[in-house]
Amino acid sequence: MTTPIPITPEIVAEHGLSLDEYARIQELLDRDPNLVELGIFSAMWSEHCSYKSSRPHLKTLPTEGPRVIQGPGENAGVMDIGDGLAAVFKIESHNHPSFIEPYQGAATGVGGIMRDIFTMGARPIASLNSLRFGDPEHEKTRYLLNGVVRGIADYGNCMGVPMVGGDIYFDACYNGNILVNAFCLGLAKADRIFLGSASGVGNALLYVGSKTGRDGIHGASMSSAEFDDSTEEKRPTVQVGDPFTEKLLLEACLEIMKEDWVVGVQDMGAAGLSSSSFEMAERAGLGMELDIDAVPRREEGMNAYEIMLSESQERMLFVVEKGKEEDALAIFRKWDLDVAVIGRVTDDGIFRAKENGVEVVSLPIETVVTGALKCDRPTQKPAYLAEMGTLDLSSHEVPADCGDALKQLLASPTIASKQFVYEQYDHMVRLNTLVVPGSDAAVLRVPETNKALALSVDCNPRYGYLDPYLGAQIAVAEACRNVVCSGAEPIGVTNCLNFGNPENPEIMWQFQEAVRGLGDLCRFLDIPVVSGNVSLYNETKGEAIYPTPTIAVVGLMEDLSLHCTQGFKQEGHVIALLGSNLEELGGSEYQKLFWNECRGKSPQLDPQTEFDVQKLCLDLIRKQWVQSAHDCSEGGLAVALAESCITGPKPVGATIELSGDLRTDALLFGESQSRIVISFPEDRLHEIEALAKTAGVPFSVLGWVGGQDFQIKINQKEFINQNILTLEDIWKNSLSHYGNRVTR
Amino acid sequence: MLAKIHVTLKNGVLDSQGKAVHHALNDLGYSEVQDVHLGKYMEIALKGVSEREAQSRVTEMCEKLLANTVIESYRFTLEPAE
Amino acid sequence: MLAKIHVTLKNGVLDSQGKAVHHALNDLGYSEVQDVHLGKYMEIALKGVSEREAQSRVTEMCEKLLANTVIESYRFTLEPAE
Amino acid sequence: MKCGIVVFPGSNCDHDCYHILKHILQLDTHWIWHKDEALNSFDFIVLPGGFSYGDYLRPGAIARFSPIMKSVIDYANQGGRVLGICNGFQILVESGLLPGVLMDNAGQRFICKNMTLRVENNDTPFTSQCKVGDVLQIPINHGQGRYFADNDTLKQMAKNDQVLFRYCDAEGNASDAANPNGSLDNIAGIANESKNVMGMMPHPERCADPLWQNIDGQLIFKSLIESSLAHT
Ligand SMILES: Nc1ncnc2c1ncn2[C@@H]1O[C@H](COP(=O)(O)OP(=O)(O)O)[C@@H](O)[C@H]1O
Ligand SMILES: [Mg+2]
Repeated sequence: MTTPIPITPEIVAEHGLSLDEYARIQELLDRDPNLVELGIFSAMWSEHCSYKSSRPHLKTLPTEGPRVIQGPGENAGVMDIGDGLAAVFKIESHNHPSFIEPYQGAATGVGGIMRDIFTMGARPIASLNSLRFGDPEHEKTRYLLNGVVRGIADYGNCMGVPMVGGDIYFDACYNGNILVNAFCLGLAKADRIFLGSASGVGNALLYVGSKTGRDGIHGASMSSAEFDDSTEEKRPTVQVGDPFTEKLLLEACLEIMKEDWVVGVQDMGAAGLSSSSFEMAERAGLGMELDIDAVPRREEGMNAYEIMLSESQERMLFVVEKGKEEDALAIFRKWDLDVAVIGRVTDDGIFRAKENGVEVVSLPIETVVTGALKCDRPTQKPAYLAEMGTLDLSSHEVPADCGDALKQLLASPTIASKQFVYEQYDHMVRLNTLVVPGSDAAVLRVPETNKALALSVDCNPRYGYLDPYLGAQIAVAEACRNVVCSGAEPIGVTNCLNFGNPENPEIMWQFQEAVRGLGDLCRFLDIPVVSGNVSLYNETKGEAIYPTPTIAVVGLMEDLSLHCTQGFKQEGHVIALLGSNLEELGGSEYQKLFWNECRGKSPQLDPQTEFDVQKLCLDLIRKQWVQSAHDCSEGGLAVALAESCITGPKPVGATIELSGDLRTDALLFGESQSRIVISFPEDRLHEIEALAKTAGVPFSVLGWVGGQDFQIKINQKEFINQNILTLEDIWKNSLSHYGNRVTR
Repeated sequence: MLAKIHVTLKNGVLDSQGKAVHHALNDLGYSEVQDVHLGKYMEIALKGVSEREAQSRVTEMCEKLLANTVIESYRFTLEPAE
Repeated sequence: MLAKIHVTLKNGVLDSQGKAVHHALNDLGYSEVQDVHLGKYMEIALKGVSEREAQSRVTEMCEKLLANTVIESYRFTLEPAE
Repeated sequence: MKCGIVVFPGSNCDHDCYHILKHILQLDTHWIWHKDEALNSFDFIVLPGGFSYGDYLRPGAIARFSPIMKSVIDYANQGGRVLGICNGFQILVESGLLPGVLMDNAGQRFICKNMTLRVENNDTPFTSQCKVGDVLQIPINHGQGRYFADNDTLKQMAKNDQVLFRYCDAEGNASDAANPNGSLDNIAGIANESKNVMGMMPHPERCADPLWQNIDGQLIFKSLIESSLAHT
């Protein structure tokens, strides 16, 4: 053994710990930690692992409900969907690694979230990805887009888990901090859920998966730090994924989980072996002893520090009953995985690790897991809001050619079809995808039942910038609306809260408001939040991203045959709108594209109206009275109508006649909430109208499906008249033209 | 001018392909195989540039496009074209 | 013993990856690039074999696994391990 | 009727093939583990899609040496029917049971989407339920599906009518525009000389469950069943 390195203030700082935090460590231990121990504290007390800034706020979220089997706190949330089955899901960020190395960062993000799902005993059946990139014209954007998409594709495709949806926004606020949020959904037997708990003194600790290498050491503290110019130097900490090994790990885990001697399991994510072992022991209220020398390793000369903190991918920690070690080893070896017994559960609440027979770690587990200084971070309403809150429409003219404006909106990469992206993802494997990407929500059959699940992920960051409370509410509302438009009832929410530096009171205010908005609307709609993830410090040189509370919603459909899609199905069908059009252009894509600004008020949201619109839409779909349903989002009514024309079985035109005294651009392109475009055979009109009246939902007929032209008249005057195939070509191909271009 | 470029993974970066090929070779009976690393090899023909220019241009190409310098390193030689 | 193996596409087989890289380089402003070919480079460490044995064993590995001889050719050198 | 599906490490369309053969077509369907060496008496076997061995080195290159492949090759050489789908096709060309190779898609990107295919030869156990010129809609899902063979091989294949499917447009024209990956002559699926081994990049198992409207993929499995019945 070399002589222990004394812990200097520099070393403490390098570990991202404040002097206060270090003093607390000394106090809790009643001695100085050694370097390995300091490394463990550093990782476990990082924002990423400890949620020290966010936890007090997250506690306010509604997390309970009759379907909830497991709420936040485990690897993923679990909900009862009947028939003895449970839906297991979560969303997680991999933002910082993806900015540094888009391909590997995004790939390992997908790998990580899938492990979260299958550690619970669930087979992953679908994924979503929510991506935010900088200005399309920014020099790195195209490279990052292509790298991220390729990384997601290569990993997810190899795993054989269909990537069935997602969303993509481009905005300059992400120039220095892209967001890669990955969602995964799995199915398990409701009574066979596995938790990350290391109970049973004497039980064996099993390491399984890939060997440990030097990758990602300090990953957890890196993803909790802002970027600056020295970020480049942090590069060797990037982890590299191996989807092939993960596929074997998935199959092996699901096989071993059929045994009743598997006690607990957790994947080694951020802070690797440290977080998985400490957290498992803490949940059981027990201790653990670990033999560092038994850990399979990829390189020679690795020390305890590196092994405890490595973030090598595709690794899991299992606790199995004493005496079953050989059976466990046999199953993992059948799948050609590296596996070893590396320790035991003990009874004293202490984590001990030995290297070459010498004890190198001896830490009280509860102290490490729950002892991080609680941060009650100050909040302050941001100054920019006073300035941004006003929008003077009179200084802006309505475009002379609204048809041309529509074309420009359809070409905007945020609105244009994402086919270029989802065509690179296997979205069909496992034969459950009833509605493939390209409609409001993806619909998956639940194998061996007559049910289906619908999935959608959403968040418009511009609304969040103008009003974080509303922004979060609208994200929930829109994700639910998407799910409803597919014919499913929203049952659960998972969220990924992406924000800037929480040490800035204005950012912390945004965070607090967003969580409040999320909680309030979920309570109102009675949908529990069962899992989630927080990503802070998304900020480069003081430039923070817009608040981005990404929301994924899971919906349930009792009869899968009653699913619905967004495209118009047949000429002659009537087109109608549920909801009302308001003069709301603040934060819209139209405002950004034509006036290059994001200001004014975010669209408003009335929870009761939202609820009524969704309920009516669901009723109409279940009665099979409507043949399509599509929510209005970015680009407003005109874009929603055009999309419904383009995405049916065959592109078809429409004749739309609007009236009223709203500003033309607000009527066509404003992004008012709680609106759904539906279509149906004419003979249903009266029934539908009557039902809407009873439900108290504003209802208006907009026009008819048919012909080759997309025509919109307002008060009898024609504003848009475009060939639908022209619009289709623009909308379908803009993103692939962008992605495939090499030079700018 | 012909640039012959080798791009390989940096030390310590997981070489999952190499690992798979290593196993496969052992399984095929090549028990003498101790280690396998996979990389890329590229040949780029250049025209109308001096060796000096080529040196700096190819370095740039490697940095920008040909190698992912976060996890890969590269080296190259220059030869007169045949 | 260290085998350094180059696997490249045979003449006449369309190298679409090379073509894509070629385009990309031209688009990035490297107009001096006339031609690009992509191949694989492998390093295999061998233990306990003589150079002569290594020669025939590595040839075998290439024929069997490392190259697809329908479209690829290979060449290698052997060096004493460091 | 008894059929088997080979499971390689990294196969991921194995369950889908199983679902179609067992639950939709009601066949006696068995898993075959790649570490097994013996092959029982099957009417036909399927090498499914996926990423065997992570597609490392070249798709199919490592799987081709799995212990079970020796038996698969013997089985095929004795006239047994082998259907390789996507990665299965890649394994078949790597093992030499089918001519040619499958290279990176010309566009250098993975593609998952519905495609239309023209049936070129229906005088095989895999296509007997189709008519020549039929246009089938079957999805593709691959990054490396660009078929290539040298001229002599192509001539030989033409002489023996070994090309079974070509990518085409909705009207059945095998045009460049309808070629998703740059395959030579739009080739999407081929058979060996004696027509007992077939490989195709598109996934018939993805359009064979009547829960979806399109069940064109059933034609291929039904052809196999039909010809196996005739055979026994
Ligand atoms: N990154 C992505 N991966 C897969 N599918 C995507 C992605 N981004 C968008 N999509 C799909 O494209 C369609 C339209 O997405 P979006 O415009 O975000 O819809 P909405 O406005 O209704 O939320 C959806 O089906 C969505 O799942
Ligand atoms: Mg929508």
